[in-house]
Amino acid sequence: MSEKKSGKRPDGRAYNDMRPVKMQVGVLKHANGSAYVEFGKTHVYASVHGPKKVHPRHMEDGEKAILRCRYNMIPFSVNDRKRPGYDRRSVEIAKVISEALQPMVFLEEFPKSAIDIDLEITQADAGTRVAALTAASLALADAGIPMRDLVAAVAAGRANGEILLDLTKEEEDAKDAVDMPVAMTHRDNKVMLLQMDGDMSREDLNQMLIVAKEGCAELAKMQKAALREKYKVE
Amino acid sequence: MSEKKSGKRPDGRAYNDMRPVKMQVGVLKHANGSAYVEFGKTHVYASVHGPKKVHPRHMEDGEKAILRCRYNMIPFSVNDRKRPGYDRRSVEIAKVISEALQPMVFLEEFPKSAIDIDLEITQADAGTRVAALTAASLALADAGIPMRDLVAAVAAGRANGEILLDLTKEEEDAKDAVDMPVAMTHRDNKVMLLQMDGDMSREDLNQMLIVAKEGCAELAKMQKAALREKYKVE
Amino acid sequence: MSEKKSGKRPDGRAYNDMRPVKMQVGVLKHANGSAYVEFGKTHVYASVHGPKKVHPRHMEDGEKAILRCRYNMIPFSVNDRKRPGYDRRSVEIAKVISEALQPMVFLEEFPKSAIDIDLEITQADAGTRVAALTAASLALADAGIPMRDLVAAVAAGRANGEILLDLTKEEEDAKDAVDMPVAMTHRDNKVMLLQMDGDMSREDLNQMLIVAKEGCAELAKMQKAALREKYKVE
Amino acid sequence: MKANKEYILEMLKASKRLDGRALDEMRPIKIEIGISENAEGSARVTIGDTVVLAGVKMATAEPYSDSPDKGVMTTSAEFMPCASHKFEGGRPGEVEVELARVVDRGIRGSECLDFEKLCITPGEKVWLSFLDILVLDHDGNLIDAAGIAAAAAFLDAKFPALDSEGKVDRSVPLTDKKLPMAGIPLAITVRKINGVLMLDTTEAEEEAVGARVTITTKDNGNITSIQMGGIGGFTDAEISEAAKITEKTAKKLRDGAFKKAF
Amino acid sequence: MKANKEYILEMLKASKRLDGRALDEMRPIKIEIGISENAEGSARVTIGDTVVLAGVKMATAEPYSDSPDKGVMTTSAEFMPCASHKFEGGRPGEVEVELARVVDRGIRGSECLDFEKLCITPGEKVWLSFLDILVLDHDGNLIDAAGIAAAAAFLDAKFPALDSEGKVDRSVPLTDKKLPMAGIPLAITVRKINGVLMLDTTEAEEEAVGARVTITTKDNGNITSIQMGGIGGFTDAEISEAAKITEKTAKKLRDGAFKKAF
Amino acid sequence: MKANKEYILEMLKASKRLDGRALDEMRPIKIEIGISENAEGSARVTIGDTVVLAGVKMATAEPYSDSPDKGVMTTSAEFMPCASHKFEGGRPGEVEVELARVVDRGIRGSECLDFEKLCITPGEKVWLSFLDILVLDHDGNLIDAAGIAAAAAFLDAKFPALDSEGKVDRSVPLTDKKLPMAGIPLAITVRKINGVLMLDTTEAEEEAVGARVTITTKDNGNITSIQMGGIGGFTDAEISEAAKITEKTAKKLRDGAFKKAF
Repeated sequence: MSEKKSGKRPDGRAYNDMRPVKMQVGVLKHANGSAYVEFGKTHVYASVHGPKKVHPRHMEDGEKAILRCRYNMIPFSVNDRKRPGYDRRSVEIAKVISEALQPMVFLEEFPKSAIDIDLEITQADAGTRVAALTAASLALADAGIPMRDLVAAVAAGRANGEILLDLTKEEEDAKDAVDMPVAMTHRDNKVMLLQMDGDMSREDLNQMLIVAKEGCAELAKMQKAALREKYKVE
Repeated sequence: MSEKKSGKRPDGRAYNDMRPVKMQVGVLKHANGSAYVEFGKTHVYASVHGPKKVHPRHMEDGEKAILRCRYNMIPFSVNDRKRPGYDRRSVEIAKVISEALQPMVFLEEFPKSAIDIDLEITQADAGTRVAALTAASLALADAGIPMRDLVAAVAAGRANGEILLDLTKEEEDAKDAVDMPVAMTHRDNKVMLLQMDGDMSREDLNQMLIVAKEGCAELAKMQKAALREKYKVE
Repeated sequence: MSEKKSGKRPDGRAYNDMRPVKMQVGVLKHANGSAYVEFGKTHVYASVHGPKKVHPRHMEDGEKAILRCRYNMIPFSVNDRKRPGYDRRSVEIAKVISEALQPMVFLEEFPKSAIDIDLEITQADAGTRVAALTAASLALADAGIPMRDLVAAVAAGRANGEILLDLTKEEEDAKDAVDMPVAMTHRDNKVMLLQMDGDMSREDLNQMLIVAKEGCAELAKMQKAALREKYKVE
Repeated sequence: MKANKEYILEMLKASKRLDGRALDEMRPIKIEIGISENAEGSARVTIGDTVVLAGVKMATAEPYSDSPDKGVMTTSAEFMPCASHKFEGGRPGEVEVELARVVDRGIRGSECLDFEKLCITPGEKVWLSFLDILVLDHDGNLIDAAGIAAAAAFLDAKFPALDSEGKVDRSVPLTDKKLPMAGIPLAITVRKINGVLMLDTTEAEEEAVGARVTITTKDNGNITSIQMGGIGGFTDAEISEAAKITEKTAKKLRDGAFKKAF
Repeated sequence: MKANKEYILEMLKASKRLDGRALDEMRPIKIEIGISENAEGSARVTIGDTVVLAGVKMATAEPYSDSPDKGVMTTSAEFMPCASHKFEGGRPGEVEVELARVVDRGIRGSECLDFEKLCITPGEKVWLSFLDILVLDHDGNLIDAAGIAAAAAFLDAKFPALDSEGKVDRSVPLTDKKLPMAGIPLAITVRKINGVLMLDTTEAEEEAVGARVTITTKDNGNITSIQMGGIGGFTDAEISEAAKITEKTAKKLRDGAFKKAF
Repeated sequence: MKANKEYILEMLKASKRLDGRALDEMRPIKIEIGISENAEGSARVTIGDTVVLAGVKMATAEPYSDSPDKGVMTTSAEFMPCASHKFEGGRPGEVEVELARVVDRGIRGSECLDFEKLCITPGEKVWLSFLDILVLDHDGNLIDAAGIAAAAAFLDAKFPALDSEGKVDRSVPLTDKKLPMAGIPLAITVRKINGVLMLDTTEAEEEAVGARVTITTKDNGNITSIQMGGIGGFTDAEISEAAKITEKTAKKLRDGAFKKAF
């Protein structure tokens, strides 16, 4: 990661600093793989079940495993209680996370089966989808599912005229805020997830991609360390 | 059709005049058959998919195809936006349309399969179910599904003491309004759909059946012309 | 049943009196077994369909029949109309009734099949779940399904300081009311269902179990009589 | 079932029915009213082995903005799982929806229930009546049984009391005031099986499929609702004939089973 | 699984458990409170490999018309897909509903939560408390874990601030005022497997099926809720015995794990 | 399909497409506006054999408490069964949700629709606009078709009249006042199949799978929304390239098809 500027963000971070990150692998006993990730006050549990039989059967693919994803914010993860159940934001996020991970997994090795990823946001303070995707990647690895590569994900953005890494909810509330979640592969920085809301120039886009790339590289190191941590003792 | 009286309805039609009718066959590329029909300001797309496999399997009939129908008013087809999703009126209309069409189709030629009809009302001004059934009949023929006969459908009714053909929404708002959708087969005028709301004598019923029969006969000619139109070039 | 005290309850019953009970077996023609039971103003129809094929298939158990239960209060069974459809109280009651009955039935004789019990509360005045369970037991027997034993069920409780059998809704409204539905087997008084709401000592619990046991024994006799009644003529 | 179906069709050619009835003969009908203490009005109708319950519950509500001085009615129908191993055809939801809507339209079109008398304060508060129909045992001819039960429940119904704030007061009994139901709208169904018109079909007869037409008439004989269904068609002459039969049958019911019940 | 099941039953005949515990011995319990910054109160409870979260959120609402001076509580439970490959039996929805309702009734019956103190303006505005229970990892004995987490979350909970218009103000921290929770209602479950009563069963032990009875007691030892479930029956003597065991175990928990957490 | 897929991929190696188009060439686009009399604004957009309808309906509502002086917009998308034998992949619900949300964010982020001008009485009443997108025929590139239809429907839309009580009055025609839509936000999708970037893919081309990135730009060229999807990744250089292509293409559409329609 490039040199840090003097931190002038509300929490003292430099523009390209992540919030404190915590990663732990294998935290749940009844999943095939699991991980717990914190990006500051954003907390996520990820778990993987599978490969397993597909229910309902007609969703089965004869040539490869299907990878399904659930993204869920628990009711007290946010300030105003979130009603359990279907919500369109969650459906969309589950879809883009699932699509970001599918090329990572050797799905063709498990025809007619399903790999289910469950992402539970237990506390939310911006960046939930990128923390969830980072955790999902760890949980897949923990489940021993053969993968081409891992992905790391973080949001780049803009607030009060500055390009920033890993915005908090407070920063996202700026009038000119732009939030751009990005996921990249470990080895060759392929962008696997990219979303954006706001109003920005093409120059901003390029700047944010640079900042996001640095962030993803840093997260990739932490992911590797977290996996080593789990497997060193066993 | 019998001679027209001088038109004294709000839009200048005689009592037994249809509104301007438009029929077009084969309007959608991804359906096996399709048709677009206008009865005045009532606009309908009908499409047919099938014969095809049945999902869920347990609805399959070993001896014949099942014919399923969806009737849907799009949200901006009516004045006050219609919420998408389940509504009891649509369920009932889909059922009576489906039952009107089943005897027309040689279902026994396609055991264990489904024929799905989708009816989308894109603009509604009374007579949506009869326009939809008229269009569905065309779409089935366009799909090349073997049929015993076609049906044409139109509403007869009463407003301000007059027996009328093909009421508009304005006419349906009369205090004494009766609305009676009728479908008949082309060849022998068998009544295949009949519904009525209002308050009328048996004499009224018989009069309306006569007017409806004229209307259906006229529509039958237009249906045949629309089918010829599609197939003359190909 | 032990000797009755002088009745001082609102309806003149002694503490260990049931309300007037009515039981009739075989009341519905299209079920494999059925029963109608009244505990005072609480009225229940129970019916049994099965053993039969399981839909959806994946719920099938290769080693035994599954026993499924629906408990439903009809809309005008209560003072304020009950909306039809899913409600959590009904789901829970269906579960505990189903669990109380499963050990009674030789489920292992019908692998891969389902036995469905439908319980319709047509009028409610306290004690609906115990009346329903008593009726369900009769309906299973009427259906000719081989059973280890029958169960009878009744509520014991407390109101205004007194331990009581078979409370009415009026009694349940007492400030200190405790309601404890109990089901017991005919032969050895095994407790098969037990629930309680309120605030009571362990001594109260023991007293209520005694009262409930008497009530269940009395109901067991009536159940046997009702079954004999049905089968004496046939 | 197949054998049964063919046998039924064979007999019908000679105008005979399995249970010996004439083609236009109904099975015995029993109307019991006041069967539920917690309903404002209720009825249990038995036609042969078909059993249907209907109940009316009242609540207060805001009127619709386009009819500020009229009460509101809503109708539901549910097939109890106990009623049958299977249903008439189509998805069960469809059959329930059609049943509720046909009964609802029959009552509404007849104007027997006076919606203006269900107004409490124009533009502010009106009576909302819930009609619930429950099929307990299904041996055919559900629409007629449901329609009879619905009419009987409304004729049986009394208003609940309102408290000083104008809310429904469930702590006191119903008032003595009957719901404003003038007349008996009755839906009668004619089935055509193998070219023969018949009344009050059993489930086995309905298995033999065929088209049906249900015609609701009110006391003066006027038609207030028609619904065709099932598989098959009618000639216009048959429709006219069905209208005559249903009017006559409804009249007989008003003079018979309804007189007996009320 | 089969082999496992038979082995468990075999051992139980000699009063032995797979993990060496005594029949009435609980696994190690950990109660962590304040685990969520966005909840008014929260707890994570770990019993062996079972992990359950509970959180309390507050909102304002109109009171029910029949209790104008009382606050309202609503309880939900959800099994996260991560918790298990399968569930206790029955449809998953059923198990969640029962779990939520048993925990809810235990708290409600105990009157530990003072609903009258949750009234803001009688007849107009009261506090509405949402209790959400989330099962993250399921290694048996979910009801007890959920009940402990629920009690801990309520004990941890503080009121949010209201703004000048009386609306919940999320722009400032929670107040220092604790929710009116007096005492610790605790649901303890006794399982009977092969004629043996035991506490705190693991998922593998529960696989061996058997009946369970959950008894909620409050600080003075009174019973505030009972729920039997599972497959099998109890004698009345066994029920009495279970009541003793659960009271004793709840007391131990209050003096142990709860003292430690608060 | 398989054969087709391989053939498409083979051709693309030589930068060729089945229908002879250049990689950055769109199929013929037709925008018809005012296609529904009952909508406040509507459009039918045809791109090749893809047909999408969009309609805008207005109602009044209370504003959200955190933006009392702003109107509200809600967007739905539905795939008609007629549109296709199957869908893009994933559960159909997902695809519809994503489509609606991408179009919604593109319009919202662009601030072309002035939500402050949709306020009627601050804190009390604002305009609520429903945008409904309906896919009638699906031959690929749905997001672009939907986005174009949405923009056109908003540009076509006029306010309905309010009556003396401030309610929407449907008994009179729409007013002449246009909705406050300044500019044309356009979502353009670039697909990468086998390492090649291309525009306006057909269903057959999309069958060959690959990643897509949709970039919405507004009149000044600024980006107001990005959405990646599909299976596969982009290098950051490819993303930059896609941003250039989409800006250029959107500009062409504004000057071409939109000029023609309005």
